[in-house]
Amino acid sequence: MSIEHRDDTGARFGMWLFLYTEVILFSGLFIIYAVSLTNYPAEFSQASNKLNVYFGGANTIVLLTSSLTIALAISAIQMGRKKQCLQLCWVTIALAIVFLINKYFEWSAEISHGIYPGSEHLAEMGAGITVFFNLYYFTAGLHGLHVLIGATLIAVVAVMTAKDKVTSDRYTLLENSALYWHLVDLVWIFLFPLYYLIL
Amino acid sequence: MNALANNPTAQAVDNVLIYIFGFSLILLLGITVVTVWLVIKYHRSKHPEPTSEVSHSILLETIWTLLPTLIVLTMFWYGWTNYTGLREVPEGALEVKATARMWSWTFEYPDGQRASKLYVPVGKPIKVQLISTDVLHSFFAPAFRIKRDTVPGMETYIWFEATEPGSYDIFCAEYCGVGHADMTTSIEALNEADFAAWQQPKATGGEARGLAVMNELGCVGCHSLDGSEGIAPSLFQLAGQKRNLASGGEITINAEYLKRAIRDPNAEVVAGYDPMMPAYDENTMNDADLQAVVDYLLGKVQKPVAPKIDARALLENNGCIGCHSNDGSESIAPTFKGLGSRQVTIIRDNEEKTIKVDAAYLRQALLNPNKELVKGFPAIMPSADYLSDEEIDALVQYLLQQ
Amino acid sequence: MSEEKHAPVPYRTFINIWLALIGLTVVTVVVSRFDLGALNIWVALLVASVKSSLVIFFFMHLRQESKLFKIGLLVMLTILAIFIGMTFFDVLYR
Amino acid sequence: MSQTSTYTGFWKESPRSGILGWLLSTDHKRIGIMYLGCIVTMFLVAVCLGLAIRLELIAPGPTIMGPQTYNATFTVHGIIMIFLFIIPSIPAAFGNLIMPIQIGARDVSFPKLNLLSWYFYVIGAILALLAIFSGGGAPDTGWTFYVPFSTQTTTNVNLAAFAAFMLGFSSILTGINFVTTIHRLRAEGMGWGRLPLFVWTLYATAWIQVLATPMLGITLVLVILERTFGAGLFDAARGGDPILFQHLFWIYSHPAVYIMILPGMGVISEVIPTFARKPLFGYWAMALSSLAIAFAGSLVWAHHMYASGMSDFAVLVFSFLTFIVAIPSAIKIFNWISTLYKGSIQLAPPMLHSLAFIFNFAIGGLGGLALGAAAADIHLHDTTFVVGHFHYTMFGGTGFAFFAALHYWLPKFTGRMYQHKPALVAWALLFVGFNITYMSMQAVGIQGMPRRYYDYLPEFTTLNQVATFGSWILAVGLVMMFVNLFLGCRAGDPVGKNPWGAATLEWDIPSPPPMDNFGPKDPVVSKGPYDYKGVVADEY
Repeated sequence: MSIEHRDDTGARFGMWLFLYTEVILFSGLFIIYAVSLTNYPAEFSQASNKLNVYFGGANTIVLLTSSLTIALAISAIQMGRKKQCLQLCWVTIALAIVFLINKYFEWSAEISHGIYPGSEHLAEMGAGITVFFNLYYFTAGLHGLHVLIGATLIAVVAVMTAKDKVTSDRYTLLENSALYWHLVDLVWIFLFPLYYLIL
Repeated sequence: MNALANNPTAQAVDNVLIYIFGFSLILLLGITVVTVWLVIKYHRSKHPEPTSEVSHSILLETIWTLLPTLIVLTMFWYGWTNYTGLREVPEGALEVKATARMWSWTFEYPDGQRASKLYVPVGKPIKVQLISTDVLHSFFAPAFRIKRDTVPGMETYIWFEATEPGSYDIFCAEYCGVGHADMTTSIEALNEADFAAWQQPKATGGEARGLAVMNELGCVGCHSLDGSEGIAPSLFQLAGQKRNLASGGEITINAEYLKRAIRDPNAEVVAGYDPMMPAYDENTMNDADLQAVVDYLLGKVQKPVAPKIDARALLENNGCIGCHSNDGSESIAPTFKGLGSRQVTIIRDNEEKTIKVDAAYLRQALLNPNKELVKGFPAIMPSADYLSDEEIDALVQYLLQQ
Repeated sequence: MSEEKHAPVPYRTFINIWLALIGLTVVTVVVSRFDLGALNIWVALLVASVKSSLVIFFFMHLRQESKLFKIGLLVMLTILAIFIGMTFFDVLYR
Repeated sequence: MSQTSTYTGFWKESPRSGILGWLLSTDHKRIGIMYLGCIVTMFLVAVCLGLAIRLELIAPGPTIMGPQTYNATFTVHGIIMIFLFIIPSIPAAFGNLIMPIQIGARDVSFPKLNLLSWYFYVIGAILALLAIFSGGGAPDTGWTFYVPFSTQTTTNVNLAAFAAFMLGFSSILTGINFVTTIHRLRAEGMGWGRLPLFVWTLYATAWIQVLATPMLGITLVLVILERTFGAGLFDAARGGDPILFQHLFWIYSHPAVYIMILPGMGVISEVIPTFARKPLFGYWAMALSSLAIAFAGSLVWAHHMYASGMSDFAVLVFSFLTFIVAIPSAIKIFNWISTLYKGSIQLAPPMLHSLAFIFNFAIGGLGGLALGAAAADIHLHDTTFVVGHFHYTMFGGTGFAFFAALHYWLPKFTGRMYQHKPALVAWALLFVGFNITYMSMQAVGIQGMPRRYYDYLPEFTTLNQVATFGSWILAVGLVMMFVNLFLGCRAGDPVGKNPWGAATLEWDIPSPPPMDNFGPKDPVVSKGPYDYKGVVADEY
């Protein structure tokens, strides 16, 4: 028996544990959000109106779809359809890139309006609005970082699939990257209404 | 920790402390005695093989779960109810606003009077509203067992009542940087009459105003007035001095520099010091006060007054030298030699206390000499209250330079 | 130590879930256009919770995992609720 | 000078030889030994800083350093002791060394992740040390990083906070590894009812590491962002809330004290039955109270904040919950003591350290009651009483448990026994020195001396001097203990499999253990961890 023996369930469980830590990491920002919303309800809805629902909505659809494609990719590899699995992985990555480009344009527009952490324009709008936008930038920024990491992970696994290191018999790596990707989606599912839809 | 009998806040806390420490002591003794006894009795030398294989006992374990639960719940309840007493301010309390900044306290009274010590009348509840201008501090008066953080952007409060006159320490209990340990002042509990007298508006000349402002705002907590260097440059004889700046270059100290150094202190920091002084804006120190401080520091006010009075002659003419020597020898009274840089142990409210000799202490020692005597000397000095204010000031200045 | 192999989930199931998620997104946007006062935020959170449950149970295969995974998730959510909820013992009563 | 054999177990058997055989090893024992080396080093560094603090406080006014240096010293002392010593001490070092063997596994679930976690630890340690000497000078915020001071000071807070972030990451990876390992890799017959208590406490600890540590991560990242971008999330002037920082900080840092103490309790639960030759009293109560402590520990964070300006209602709730947490700890103490009853007690060095643990931890715990009661805490909060109290639990508790673990398990891992007489003397010095130091600190705190004070009023002088004096005894004890252990590891008498006559799995295999722990055949467990029937101690 080799010292590193195989335990797929254990590996998945470890990944779930890691996802818990990610959730708690984001929850720190959500606690600040909840507290600030309690303190500045009016300012939050005012600030939320300045965000573009179309950008946010489009990104929600993009992420949900990418979640679908990566879930399908697992089914594909389980059924031994390597080519289909690879295609689905690449689509997922493409969607991740679309998400980031979208985000880039959204942020550029906001920054050109003088809305960014530490800006004077923001400071003039008052405490509640400043907090909203600071939180928005940090939460969405941290989320964007996770999109980047997730897409990279999937790309690495896709390459390994292409090289037959991930197969219909041994696909835990793909499962775990997919789990990570779903977490990215989960965070956005909460982020979207909390920042774009508060009225 | 002065023992304050029948003080409402101190009593509330002490009762809980005694209750909990009492139980704790009994429990600790019990645990220790039983352990030591078991270790001796069942030591392997006497008891080579274990004689019991009992691995658990539901009854015992239930007992020692429930019993501590009950005990600690009484502790919780007692602690909580007495805590509410610390939070509910009695009717008719005198409200004082305390402003904490790095690293001094200012107390502001309803009539607008400000002081760096918290003067309060005995027998009247005091509500202190706590404000911070920079970071977290904490108002801690051990004698009254009260403590509350001052939080920027938030108003907190504590209340207490001094049941007997005296001077009680105030510490800053929340770490706030390099001057944290120096951020001490005191509650001065005065009799009603004394407090009323203290509340009378005092006539203040230009010099006194500058000095008073600096005392109120706690400048002297970091900047000495006598040339000794601390965490900040001394303010002793500044006029015309040259200083190297941390950013390079050299400046000559003049009114303009001093004003900049107060309004925006960290722009031009003297070499060798950290940029950590808080800025004093128009709200904390108005332009008139700023001018008074600068005038005082540059000696503009002091000079025309000082030469008029010959302090040394005053000392000789009033018989001071009879008991206080000039040369360091001590008989029935402390010597004047080295007075300005001396630490003395005095008896304050029947307690020994070591203080540094400063203007405030000397002034009191002249006007009310037997109130806070230096330890080891008899209470025989007559008051010098027949001297004019100017003469007292001159004496104090002179003595500080000895 | 048991190895649990998942049976592949049919594509059909995933696509249905995806449709439901898109539908719920539309719902949450539409609802947010009505002013329900403080209720808005709770409706938004409710919809988001339903969406995330769908993702967790189907996309993330939690449905097929053993009890251990489900208990683990429950523990995490409990702790999360404690962290967020108990902060409000201070914030709401300050 | 081993005459009997040249057997060296995992020290020499390795696919790679030399230093790379260590630095690239994924073997849990080698990683454990590397952790142990780093942790002991960091501990000694922080001890020196602690001695410097005590020396500065030997008299009022400046003695050996300026106020800024003093502030940096206690900050760095705290950061090193907490993040680099106590948190990883027992879980990362002894957890890695012992836990897999105790459950009959050959390694942890994710050996590579385990090595990665050690590297994160090392990077964190290097960054923390770098923070002292670079940038605007050593951080001076205290280990708590309280805002707004931490966002305003010009010292090197960013680097120190980032170091703590890395160390948190390291701790999380260890936690994930341990939870998975304990669930998935138990040997045949190793049911939950046969897990040694040490494993139970590590399991509870690992869950806290996983679920609480990220909160520290995000909080420290926010401090860094606040300093770099002026985010203002904790700045009242920009709509933030400084007290919220304290909530987030203590949401992690209170559970973290259970990360620190629980594994220590686990060690004590191993040592006491072994040296009383009697099953641990109330196995299930002990196991479940570990989980209860872990859970309840996440309910009480705001008891650090009674005087912070937090709402009175929160004081009520958190004070109540705090007293509830006291109960599982009390149960543990009673169960340890009952284990002694009618046992056959041998006062070997590990046992003495364990008994000292019970005494010190009892004082720490009882002091905690005074701090948990709202009214009493108002006076004691932020005084040196608190400093004394947490040293009673963290040093008197976890520290002594760590010493017990060293004396208990080092012979297993080096195959050699240290001298017992010097170990006893060192123990006595440590115990006496410890109590003198921290009891005086508690006393002066009750008198009202605030903590983190560079200078103090003359009335506090005597007790401070006594505390400083105690710290010297403590230092002598530490030197003696470490020298004795070091010499023992190098050249002590060889020991057999089971020098103490203990019944857990690690004592069934050779000392030091071979690379694959159990040889070719997987172990099958057929008895409980404290079943001493037929277990004989080897002569040494």
